[in-house]
Amino acid sequence: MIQATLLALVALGAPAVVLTRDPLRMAVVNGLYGLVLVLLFVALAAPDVALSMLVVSCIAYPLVLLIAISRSRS
Amino acid sequence: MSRRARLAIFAPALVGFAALLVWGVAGLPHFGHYRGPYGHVVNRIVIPERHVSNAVNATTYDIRGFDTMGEEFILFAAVTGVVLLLRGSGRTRAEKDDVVRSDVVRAAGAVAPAVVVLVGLWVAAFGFVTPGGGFQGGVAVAGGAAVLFVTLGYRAWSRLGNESILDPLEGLGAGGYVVVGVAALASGLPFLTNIFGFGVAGTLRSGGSAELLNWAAAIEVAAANLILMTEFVEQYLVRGRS
Amino acid sequence: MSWLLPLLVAVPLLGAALTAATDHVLPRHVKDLIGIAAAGTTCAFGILVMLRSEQGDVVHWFGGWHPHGGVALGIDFVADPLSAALAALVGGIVLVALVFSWAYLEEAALLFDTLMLVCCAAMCGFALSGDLFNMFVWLELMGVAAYALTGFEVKEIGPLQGAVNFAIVNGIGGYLIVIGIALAYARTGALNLAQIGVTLTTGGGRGLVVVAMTLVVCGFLCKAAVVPFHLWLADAYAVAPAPVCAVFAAVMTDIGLLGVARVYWTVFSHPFAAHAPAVGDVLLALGIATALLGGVMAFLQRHLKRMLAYSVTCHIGIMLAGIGLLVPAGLAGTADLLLAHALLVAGLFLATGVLLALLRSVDELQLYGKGRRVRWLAALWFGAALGLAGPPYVGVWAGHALIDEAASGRPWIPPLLWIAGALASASLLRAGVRVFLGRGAERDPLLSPEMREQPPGRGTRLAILAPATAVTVVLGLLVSVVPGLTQRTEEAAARFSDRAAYASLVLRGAAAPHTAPLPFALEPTSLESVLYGIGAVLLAAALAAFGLRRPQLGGIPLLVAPARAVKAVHSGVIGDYVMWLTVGTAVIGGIWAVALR
Amino acid sequence: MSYAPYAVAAWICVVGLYGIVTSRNLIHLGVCLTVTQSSTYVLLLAVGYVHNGGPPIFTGVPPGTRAVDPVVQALTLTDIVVSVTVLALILALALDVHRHAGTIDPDEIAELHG
Repeated sequence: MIQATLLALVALGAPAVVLTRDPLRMAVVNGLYGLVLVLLFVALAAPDVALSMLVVSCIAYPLVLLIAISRSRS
Repeated sequence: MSRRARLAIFAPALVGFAALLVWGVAGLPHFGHYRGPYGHVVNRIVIPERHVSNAVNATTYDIRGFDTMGEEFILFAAVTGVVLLLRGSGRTRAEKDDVVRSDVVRAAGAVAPAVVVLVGLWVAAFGFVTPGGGFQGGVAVAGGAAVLFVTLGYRAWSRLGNESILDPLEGLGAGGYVVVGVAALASGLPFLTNIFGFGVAGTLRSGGSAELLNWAAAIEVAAANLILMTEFVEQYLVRGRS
Repeated sequence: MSWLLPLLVAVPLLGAALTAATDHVLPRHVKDLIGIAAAGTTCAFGILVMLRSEQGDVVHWFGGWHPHGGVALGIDFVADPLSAALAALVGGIVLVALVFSWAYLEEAALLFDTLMLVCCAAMCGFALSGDLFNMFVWLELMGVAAYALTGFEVKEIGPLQGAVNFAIVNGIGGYLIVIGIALAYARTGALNLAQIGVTLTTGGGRGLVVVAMTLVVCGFLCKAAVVPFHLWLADAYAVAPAPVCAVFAAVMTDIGLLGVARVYWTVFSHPFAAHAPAVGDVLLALGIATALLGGVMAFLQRHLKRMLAYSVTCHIGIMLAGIGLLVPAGLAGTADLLLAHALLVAGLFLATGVLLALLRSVDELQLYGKGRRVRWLAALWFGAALGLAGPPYVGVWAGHALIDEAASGRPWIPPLLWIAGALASASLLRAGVRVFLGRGAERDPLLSPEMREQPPGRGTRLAILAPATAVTVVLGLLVSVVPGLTQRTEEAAARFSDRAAYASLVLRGAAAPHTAPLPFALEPTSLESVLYGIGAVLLAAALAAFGLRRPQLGGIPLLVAPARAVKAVHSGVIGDYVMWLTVGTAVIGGIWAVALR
Repeated sequence: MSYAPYAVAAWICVVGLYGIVTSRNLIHLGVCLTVTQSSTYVLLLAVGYVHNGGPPIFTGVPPGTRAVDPVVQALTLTDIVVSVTVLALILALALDVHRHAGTIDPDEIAELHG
């Protein structure tokens, strides 16, 4: 049941990221999508992958993305 | 080609592509019915043969440790590439002001990331026992350090971000992984063979020389991510000045 | 001897780590020497492994994880003569490129050696790997290093755009491969090529296997730049520095073809044995289309590196057609052609570097007549351009002749491949006549100008550039007359395509029976191939003459309109490229879905 | 439920490709690439899942406990690293493109190039 719910959220999350055309909003939506993926990985009994996804989507992606976005607007 | 024309050709192709994927996954075993044998064999042997209780890390750093060597170098090459692209773009390294000026923010910013760094080290250390390992720990350490130095100030950051420390560290992490592999070769065994014997399952040093690989990966990942973040943060700071 | 295999990867990677770690400490020439030494060692080890593997394939299990009861746990490297020869060629070409860049790139050498060595290691690893996921890892490593090397000249928009298109198309190709791997893994529970192949010999799940093959093959074809996945190639190869282009064009593109051949013969040849022609004909058709389109596009360029990039596309198509015949002779032809083409095209790219250094341009029309005094370069240019057409016993001829032999049942195939090669040669000859002889029309409105490239600094040393270029070209011209080479590639190709022997060697350690030593002699060839070779050279000369005179002949609307249309497809817009990629995957998958069901 | 995870993976892949082709911003495009790649994580992990299986970590559990496949998890880890590095490289390229061309719309960049 938890798996089904999370899968549905992931299935909705992907188009949400792709269809958000404003980069800044997209970065936020992408962060949320990453967190849903983390939860899905936990539900699929993959804590190692969940941890990786967590550090990547909470640290690496946002930092690099936000700076790139701020630069590309100047 | 106009955007409309592109979309007109793309739409049917995408439908065909989707149909292809659906046809492919329809042949898979039902969800939850993984048949093996690879994963089942690995799960069966990691404790008796390798004294390692985290089968994922045993796969990553021992059984398929060679894949991980390639993976470390992917990170290494990407960071080298980013440095090449961003450093080479003809910009001068001017003195930059610190970003955060409030002492309270600085104090809070110093404590919180320090915790993250410690957690990162812990995650890297217990990789063969609990979830975690060199990669996750390395990124966490780098992320913690990055926040730490952004809040503490750019000068502190640029001292750590100084290429003369991080570049050798990155080379050491990536090269160290290869050296462990060559060491096995030099003692007459296949590349990357576990040459230090095995520890006691469930303890900190349960991985044998795979533990060394784990730490080499942690160093490489932490250094690589710090370089990456330094380069991007500098991009941000340069803009703040201009 | 199996201990040499990991060193083919470990040596360049250690060199890369060392040059990166000491980036701010060691002076530049020391780092260059480290790079040159590492590449040279790789080349030497590759040759040793190749010689040893003639007596039987060499297997190395990483971490000592030998297979138990037919289940492979670890990752293996398998050196057969073809893959070991490719690794040696990779080392050799990288060596020449590093020597060349030592005298060519003056100041911008920051981290250049590091990335070249990483790229070298990744290509060797891919050539030797016996594990499907491990192949993907090396492919990604190669890509990541190559994207950065393409965008090397960051001061201009062209290289950046080329690198972006390169990265995105190859990235998507990588995802296709991973999806294919996931499907194959779910069905077989294995990642080792031999084990997947053995497991697929039993049981159904046809759809899944067809889709897995489609995705993996299309992923490799993205790397090999086969129609319609080829659009990124010219954008990237036209803009990277000349020595980088030499490596990309000579070996990196062809690596994708090796991937296709490897997965077909180790994994998919058995499940689709009954429908092998359907698999092969798709590859053959793609190959012929790629060869002809590449030849035509080369003819429509005036930017020399872009022209060379399309001539690479053309020859990749010929090689893919050789593989698509699905017989050992065809594969052997591809291997011989790959060797000769790699050396010749690397030499030509290095020659464009010399042109840029001496004459400050790589544009056919801008250079009109300016190369008159560089006689030695003219000789190399014309020699290499003719060698690519394949006159009897010169350059790519031996490879073409083997493919002719393999296609003997279908006489319409060889002429198409010879014509495509002649088209590519014709454009190079035309450019050579304009640049070095100053003949022909000085303008041609059909050839649109491209971005200028920043010439290297004044400090280039011709004493190194000239011999490096000359050695490469001369070796390439001599490939067809190496005694015994043809017999050895044929023997190696027969072993490469023997799935059962490969599987029992890898999974059970059963060595293949020892074969009798092969003679060192030139194989007698058919009169047909000699005539084709002469015909191709004459055709190339005639087409080159036509290209030189075309503007004076006035517009030929029947030719001009299609030429413009074909050029318009190569738009440089990444959205178009990914669209064509999707179309290609869907169409190839659709054809196989119908034919292999 | 028995095919839902696979279908979701295929869906994400298709959605990501759509995003890449229609993208008008290189940064957006880079993120769409990571979305496309996330389909491979879901597919790999789904393929190795075992009903009621625990994580493949045997600290304090009796040997022979039902566990999911650790190999696909190791593969996914590598895959995630690849996605981070490719995104970082594309963003670095996008920054340089912006510096030289003043735009990061792929269509406009191609026009500049001619």
